Amino acid sequence: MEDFEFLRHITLGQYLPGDSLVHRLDPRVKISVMLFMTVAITFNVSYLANIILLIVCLSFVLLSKIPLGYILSGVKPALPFIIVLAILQLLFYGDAFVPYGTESRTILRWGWVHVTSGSVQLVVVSTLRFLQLLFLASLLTNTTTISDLTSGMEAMLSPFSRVGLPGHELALVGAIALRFVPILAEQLEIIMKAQASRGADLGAKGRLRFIQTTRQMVALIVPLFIDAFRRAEDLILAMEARCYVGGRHRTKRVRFRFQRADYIAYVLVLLFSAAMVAFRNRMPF
Amino acid sequence: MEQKGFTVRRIVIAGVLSAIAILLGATRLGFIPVPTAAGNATIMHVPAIIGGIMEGWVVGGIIGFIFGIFSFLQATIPLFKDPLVAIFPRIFIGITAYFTYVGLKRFNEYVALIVAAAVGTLTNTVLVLTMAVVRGYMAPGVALGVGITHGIPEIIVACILVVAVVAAWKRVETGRGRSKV
Amino acid sequence: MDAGRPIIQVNDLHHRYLRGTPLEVVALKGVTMEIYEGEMVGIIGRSGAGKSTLVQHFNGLIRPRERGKVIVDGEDLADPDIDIRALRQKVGLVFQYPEQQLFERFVGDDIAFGPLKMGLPMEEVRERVREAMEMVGLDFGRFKDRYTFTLSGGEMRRAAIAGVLALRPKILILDESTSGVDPRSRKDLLGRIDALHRERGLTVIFVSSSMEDVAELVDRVYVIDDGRTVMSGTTREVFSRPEELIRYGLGVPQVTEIVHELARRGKIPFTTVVNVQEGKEVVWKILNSSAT
Amino acid sequence: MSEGPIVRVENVTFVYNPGSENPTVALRNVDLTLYRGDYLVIVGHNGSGKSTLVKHLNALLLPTEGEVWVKGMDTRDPEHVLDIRRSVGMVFQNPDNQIVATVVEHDVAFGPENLGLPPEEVERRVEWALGVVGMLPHRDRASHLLSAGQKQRVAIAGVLAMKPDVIVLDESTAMLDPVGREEVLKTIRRLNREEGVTVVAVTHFMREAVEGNRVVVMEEGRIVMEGTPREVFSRVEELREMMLDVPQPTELSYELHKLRPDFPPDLLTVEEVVEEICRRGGGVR
Repeated sequence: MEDFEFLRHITLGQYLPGDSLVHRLDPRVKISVMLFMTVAITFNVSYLANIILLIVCLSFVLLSKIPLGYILSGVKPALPFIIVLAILQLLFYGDAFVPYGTESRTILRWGWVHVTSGSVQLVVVSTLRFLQLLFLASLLTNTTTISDLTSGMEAMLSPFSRVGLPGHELALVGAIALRFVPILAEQLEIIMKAQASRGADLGAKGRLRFIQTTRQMVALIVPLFIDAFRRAEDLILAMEARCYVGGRHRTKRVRFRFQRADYIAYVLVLLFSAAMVAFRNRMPF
Repeated sequence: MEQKGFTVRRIVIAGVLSAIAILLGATRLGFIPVPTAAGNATIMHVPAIIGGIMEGWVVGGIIGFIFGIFSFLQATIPLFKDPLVAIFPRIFIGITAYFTYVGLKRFNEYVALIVAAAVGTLTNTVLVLTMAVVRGYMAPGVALGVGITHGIPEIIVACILVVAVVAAWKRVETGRGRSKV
Repeated sequence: MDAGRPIIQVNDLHHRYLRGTPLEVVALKGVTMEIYEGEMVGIIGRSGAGKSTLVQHFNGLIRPRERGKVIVDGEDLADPDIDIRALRQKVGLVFQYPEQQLFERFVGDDIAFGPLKMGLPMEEVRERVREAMEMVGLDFGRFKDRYTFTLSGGEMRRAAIAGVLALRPKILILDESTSGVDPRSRKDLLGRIDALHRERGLTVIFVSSSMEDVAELVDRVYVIDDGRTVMSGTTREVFSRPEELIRYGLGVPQVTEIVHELARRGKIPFTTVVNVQEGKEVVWKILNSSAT
Repeated sequence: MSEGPIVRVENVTFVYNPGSENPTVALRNVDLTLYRGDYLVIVGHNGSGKSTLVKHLNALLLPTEGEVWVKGMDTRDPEHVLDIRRSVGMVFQNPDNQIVATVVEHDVAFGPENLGLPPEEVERRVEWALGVVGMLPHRDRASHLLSAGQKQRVAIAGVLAMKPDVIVLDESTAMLDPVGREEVLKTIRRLNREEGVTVVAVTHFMREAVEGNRVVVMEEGRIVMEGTPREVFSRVEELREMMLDVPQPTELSYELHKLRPDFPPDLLTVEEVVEEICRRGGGVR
């Protein structure tokens, strides 16, 4: 089926308007919470820790008043893949993975199948971890507009400029990237349509699919990149014409101010995450 | 000739190429079906390679980093919902591509482009799979299998695309060719 | 009008983008038109009026899935079994800024893309490329081996149009394909399109927001606004209703405006001119009448 | 404040890729003087050097030979580059490629922030500039959701917020439909007449050229005609020879002049032609 509409579906900010506590938090706080929690999640492999983390992430979701079903709906297409992967890990990984501080016991061995306590833990923990991060990432993008997200990012990164790190520049790169996604998506749609009009068969079938698709890809990617470079040349001139010379002398309009809730959320999550990391090897199970 | 630090040019090129990486990731276009069980080869790392080659390792690294963040945020499978798998390895794609390109450029521009594309792609494949093994999502044997079935077609595609794009933009007359007609 | 059969028939066409999502956009809400074989028809309207969505129906890039019908050369586009590639070969569509869609290294290869996709033998492909290049004024021998991205802007645009002409379409659609070039290239392009129409009997659909270009080129006009056909008729008929055109974000050429204003001031009975030559004749009569 | 010229271009020659195999001479011995309050229109074909010339006015390009002086500053002096760029703002052709930030007001703030102005001043200027171009009601909208004409007005506001003495518009109406073009022209008129900004506009549309108080015609890197619109457009034959257009009212009046020498050959607008004919009486019943 030839349908080019999918390009219009690209929405980077899946912002859902709302007035919950989470919506109102300062974007810098939300990004920080995301970072702290991600660190905590990444370093915890025990059952208990991951159950605690999941409960915390779930409570964030409840606070945001975003329907849980909405967040989970994004996973649906990948579900069969996730299940197959989990079963493979469960049955065949055996000793491939041993969580810190535990000893892997064999639970079942039958031909190729080798189930150990380690692989069970791996499957359970990586599924929990996936859910935790999914909740966090969705929360961030569902409760924050793209512009708040980029301004928040810039506000957080800018102080690094003072010690010689390219914080401001990094934020600017991110903002430019986000700005050009819809523009380039539109351009890509036109390129695809123009080629389809000239008889290109997008989504070729048959044994030579790989070669055909690669050729097709060249025909799409080359004009897309050329267009992007051309736009970049324009933007470079426009930025220079507007006196851009890097972040050092710039000022920034004040956009955010911490409220009490922001301080509380920030400190609580920071302490919690630090504790989770500190005690990661001392969980009873 | 090499300017240091962040010029306006580097910031903007990094921005638009990151946009392409995000775009390729957000559509099914970033995937090319390969004739193996593995399913799809990806070309989402190509912008990082091209950015590295054209504007230096910093630009290449940033594009990879931003591409990594997006594949992390948008991931719907556990493997890429892990920042150590999704983000960390991507930073190096453009960096290795750049140094390969610079090292070989004085011998032959054309060859340098091809090898840089191959090295950048390999960086992605090897590091992602290594991290996947380290973080316990894959057994080493499986990772090796995926590496071969994915890696080879990905390298081929990346080489073709990188040469086509860079040649078209720099208007280098690669080789002496003529039209088929 | 012409007694021939309509080659394109559109009846009460509706279209929504992203149907059923929160981002749904209604693009067409009732377009009706008939285009006859060998005609040169203009479709005009402000940007965002739905012109591009409409013409993308003509070669099956968008299929009618809601209310309304599109029939092109006897084939109902809602029918899922029609040969879409044959249709696209028959209906050549040139987009806005077509030079941005070039991708092959060599000019000749880019123009040959369509014929090669049709599976024609190389001899035939070469012949078509040669013919198409001549139609747009690019010398075959001189340009076919040139690197595409070293051409000038005007040359690139002509090469892109040749890429569509090489399909030997029966119907040529130009979707704002003459905008954004300098006056010299614009005149050159308009002249070549006119020649294609007159000498080869090509049906041409000219989508534009430039009233001067429309006045120069086409015989009949449809005005689209907010997804609907709001005006239609010969160019002269449509230009004789300037208030409506202004309401739809358009206008009339300045010379048309001059003659309308003279009529409003009672110098002449209401009449509509479409170019400076006609305007001169009208004013000349006024000036002579004052002399005697 | 001196009442001398605000910009002086003196005998400028510019060569792209000097020293390479194929150097391209884009400007040949160009002289041009710009006075405060001018509305100067530059017309000519692609490749005639218009764009190259205007990029010299704010030091985006530096002359290969000759000099450009802006408010007494030499553009080749790196010390003055920023002062020159804040004095001479520039709006480009493609509205999509010159907007930096995702949200309208953030984009307008970009220039003033680059100048290092205090946040309150940035705020004031953003409001003022958006007000002048009539985009204040859209200040917190995402820029990619605006029409092309609106985007271009945001781009103008972005330049205006730096309070420049001169605004250069490099084919800024080329990609707009008639509605958008009129929006932008109205804005430029207002800038020139009410805000006292000196305007330089490059365009292909002769209808727009009539708006200025001076017109410059370029061909092959040289200025080939210069004068008031009336002086320039009355040279219909020469312009036709260069394949340039003449505004329709001028063309009509010129044709009538050929038939009747007492009819003026150089009328510019619809009103002028209508008035002239009415003044002469007569009529056809």
